[in-house]
Amino acid sequence: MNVDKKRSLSRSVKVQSATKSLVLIPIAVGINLIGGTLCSTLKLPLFLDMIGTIVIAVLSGPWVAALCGLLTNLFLALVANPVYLPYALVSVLCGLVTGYLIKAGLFRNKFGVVVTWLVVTLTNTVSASLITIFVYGGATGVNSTSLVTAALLATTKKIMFSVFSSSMVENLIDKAIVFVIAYLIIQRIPKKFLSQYSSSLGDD
Amino acid sequence: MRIDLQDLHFGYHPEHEILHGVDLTLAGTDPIAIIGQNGAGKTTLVKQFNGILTPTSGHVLIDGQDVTTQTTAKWAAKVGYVFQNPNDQLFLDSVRKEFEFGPKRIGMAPAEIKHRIDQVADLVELTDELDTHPFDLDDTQKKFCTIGAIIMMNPDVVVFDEPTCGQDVHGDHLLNRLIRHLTAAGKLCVTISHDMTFVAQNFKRVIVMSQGAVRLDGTPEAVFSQTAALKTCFITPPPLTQLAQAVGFTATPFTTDAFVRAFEAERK
Amino acid sequence: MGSGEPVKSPIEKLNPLTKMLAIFCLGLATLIYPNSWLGLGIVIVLFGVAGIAHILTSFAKTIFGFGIPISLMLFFIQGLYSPKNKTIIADLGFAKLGEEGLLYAAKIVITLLVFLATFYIMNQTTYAGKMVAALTRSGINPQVGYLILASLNVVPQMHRRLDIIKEAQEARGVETTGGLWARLKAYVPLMGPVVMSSLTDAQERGMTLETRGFANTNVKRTSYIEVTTSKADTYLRAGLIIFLVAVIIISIWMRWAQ
Amino acid sequence: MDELAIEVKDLSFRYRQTTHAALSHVSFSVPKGSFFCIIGGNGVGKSTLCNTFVGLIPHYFLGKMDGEVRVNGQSILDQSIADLSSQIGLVFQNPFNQLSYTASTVAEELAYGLGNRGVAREEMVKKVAAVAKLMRIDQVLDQNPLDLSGGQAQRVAFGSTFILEPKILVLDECTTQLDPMGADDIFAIVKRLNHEGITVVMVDHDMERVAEYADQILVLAAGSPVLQGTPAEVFGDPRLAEFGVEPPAYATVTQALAQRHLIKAELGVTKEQAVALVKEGLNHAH
Repeated sequence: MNVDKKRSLSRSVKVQSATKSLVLIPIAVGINLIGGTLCSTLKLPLFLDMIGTIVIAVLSGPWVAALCGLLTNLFLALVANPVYLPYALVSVLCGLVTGYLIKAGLFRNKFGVVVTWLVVTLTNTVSASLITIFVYGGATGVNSTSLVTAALLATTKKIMFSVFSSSMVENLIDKAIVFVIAYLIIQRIPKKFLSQYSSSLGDD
Repeated sequence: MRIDLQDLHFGYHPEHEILHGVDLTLAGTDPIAIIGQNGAGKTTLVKQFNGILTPTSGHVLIDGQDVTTQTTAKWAAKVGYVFQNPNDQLFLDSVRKEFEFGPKRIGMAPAEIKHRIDQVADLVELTDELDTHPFDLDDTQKKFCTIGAIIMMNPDVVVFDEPTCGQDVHGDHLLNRLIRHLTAAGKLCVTISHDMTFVAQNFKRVIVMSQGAVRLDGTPEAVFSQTAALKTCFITPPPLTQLAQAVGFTATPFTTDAFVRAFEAERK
Repeated sequence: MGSGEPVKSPIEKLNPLTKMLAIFCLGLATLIYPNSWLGLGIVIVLFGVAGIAHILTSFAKTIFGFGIPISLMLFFIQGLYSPKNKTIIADLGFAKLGEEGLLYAAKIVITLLVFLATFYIMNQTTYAGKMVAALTRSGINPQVGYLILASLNVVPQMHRRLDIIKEAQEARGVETTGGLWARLKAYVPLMGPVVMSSLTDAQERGMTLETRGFANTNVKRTSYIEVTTSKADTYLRAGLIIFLVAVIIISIWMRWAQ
Repeated sequence: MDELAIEVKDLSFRYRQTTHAALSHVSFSVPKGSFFCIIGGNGVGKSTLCNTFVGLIPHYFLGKMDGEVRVNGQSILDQSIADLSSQIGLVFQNPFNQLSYTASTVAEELAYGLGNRGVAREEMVKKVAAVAKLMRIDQVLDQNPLDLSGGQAQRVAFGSTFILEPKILVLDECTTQLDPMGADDIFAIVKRLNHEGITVVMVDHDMERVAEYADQILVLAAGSPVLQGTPAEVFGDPRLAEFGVEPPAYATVTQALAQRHLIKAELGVTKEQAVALVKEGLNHAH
């Protein structure tokens, strides 16, 4: 009887903590979007819209981070512009890559953060460029990157190269700042909170 | 230190005004309490004191200087503001870092910061928690961490937005001690509170707000004796005052001792 | 998505799933059809639909606001630099304008416009809660429904929170205006409390969900929002599917005929 | 003997990765239909205790729990939080954290818990109307709950808990963020529900209110019960100050007057009692 009770308890904890993790996802989506809004409030020429994904990757792992990326783009598509929808794939990939690198322990030191930054930048650049080229024919017209692309194109006359390099430059800077900020914030998440999650930063 | 509000009007939208012409002078060191129902405009009013909000018409002068002449961040050195919810202000991973943060922003000398940390930590009883994460503190301590972080900047005026909210007895005592200390050091404390006992016992001047205007302004005795006016502002006096009023005392006592004295006077 | 405003137009009355089907069928039809004319026709019809839904002005603004810059951009990129270009229509000196590239760009633009237009109409005429209620009824996991709605609702709330935090940090000497470096330095003090307090609030919100039976597993969820499938929905759905099938057949025939 | 709404036997709890116990060896019981208050300083485990009643501990928060908690005779270990929600409801401090964030109108918010139970829509509509009337929020049913004032949002939180028809209400500092008048309004409703047979367990810092409403008071200090009794017993206890609790002003003043033999040697913990004692004292010299 007692053993039975214990088993049912441990099972219920598992089910319930699913809710505990689930409620974090909209928050992470919100952090992604607020991060971007704050940039425009502070008039910073950046996006910084991946902080939530990184935070939740630390707390709940790669697949939840991927889901967070997907929802972020879904939200952008709903309230801002449907153009963002195909780029959900980029967010999902970045969530997965970040999540697995963190899971591999790369976020524990600064060197690891640098590696994560470079890998995510590359993932983002390649996947976003492919979407820009194959879905949109080279530019979406919704941000300044399109102008950079056009300028590059006028000089180099190569579509693929122009889209790639404009995306790469933008990403390298943006993701560097995103990872520094996310790292700083994650360092400051209280233990009291973390202890309620089976995260990669804390163990029993 | 002196803050003058001259015919201050404010609204987030022009068609919906929140403050309807407030004239007020805050000066000296006698601690001031601002009371009123939720939505009366208390927080909106005190947010004018350091330019977080700026009047749609009228003026706010701090020591004669118009508040709009510099940023809130600059005023922080003169007017400290403790927000109601500690979670809005705290984000560093230790109490010590929170204490250092503000002073560094306003360019306080490192030696002075060091010196003040010990002093302020003692004042808010967080000496043993300086290396603790603020989010691991209990609610009372967390509130005092926010208060400490503001006092660290050594402002001449400290505005507290509902410091008594959710506070236990110990917290109330600590707050009482803190206000006395600041007053003795020549600082002006301005506090919004719903706790009438706390207000009556700790403040020399009470300002009652209702519907975006100042309705009553005076000593606690003068304010809490005006039962009819208080009722229209949806304020109930402290329990002992209510008791005295219910049994028909002429005096307006706030403390047990005062009540006993009033009782003896009434019996004669 | 629209907030809880009273039902005004026949478009708003439609079942959200019908509108989702419309996005899918019309978008796919445009994509499959060999040239841009069908898409153009659909966009023109959608202007009419937007009129019925009383959103014509904002609809037109969105369509032109998006359509014009992307057209210019793509005509420039594809028209001048597409490797497909064989038939040269004009020589601008620095580059040559090719017909194939232009047609390709037009196809992309028109396909995007059909998706954008249908999506926009659905978005403006569908209450998010109703869409999730409809999806839940048709069997999606209630957790997915929660994620969609909570993400939509949490963001405005976090915006408000951010405004308060901005004030709170200014009161501790954080400058939010000034040089680029000063503004960048303000980022962490503003973002830090948003993240931290949102996470701890979320944990409390989880408590609320639990005590309201969110984790109930063996029950079919119901909703306060009424979702009906009217006759109009049924006819429209059938019509959309027939249209898509017809377009597929015609497209295959047209390519085969070439 | 009375039937028990809540029974706590030798309960201890320690949150995951913390060094000290949040609760240690707590035992007490709450009779059905009573108004039970739990008081003590901040951080003594009052909220933790409230969370066990509704099953959030151990089903939601991770940690190590020993001992037993029974709600209406059944152990919380044998029931899910959702099961428990039909017997016991929790309202806590921050009203906005008690919104589901899935609703765009107050009506939907109130109905949320019913939807999770699969209640038919017609019945939902009826219940929402009834609860809205009870909480006096029928004017705001079509508003977005996130746009409400704190006071109204807390009424919505109450309503969404109460619509699940629990027989026990747990109120964990549920009016801290409201002004005194707003809090009075809510407590008037709570008192009425208590009269109608609902058991109320309340945590609050306002001792005047506790004295006025409580049948029984439990004082917690550092995670353990240190005192239990009627308001007169608890607030008359000289050790109270040690436990970080101050008696209501009425109790202190009647005690002081009695010590000086100005009034009858009786403790008046509520305003009503104090008024009677003082009036009597004024008329008769002691």
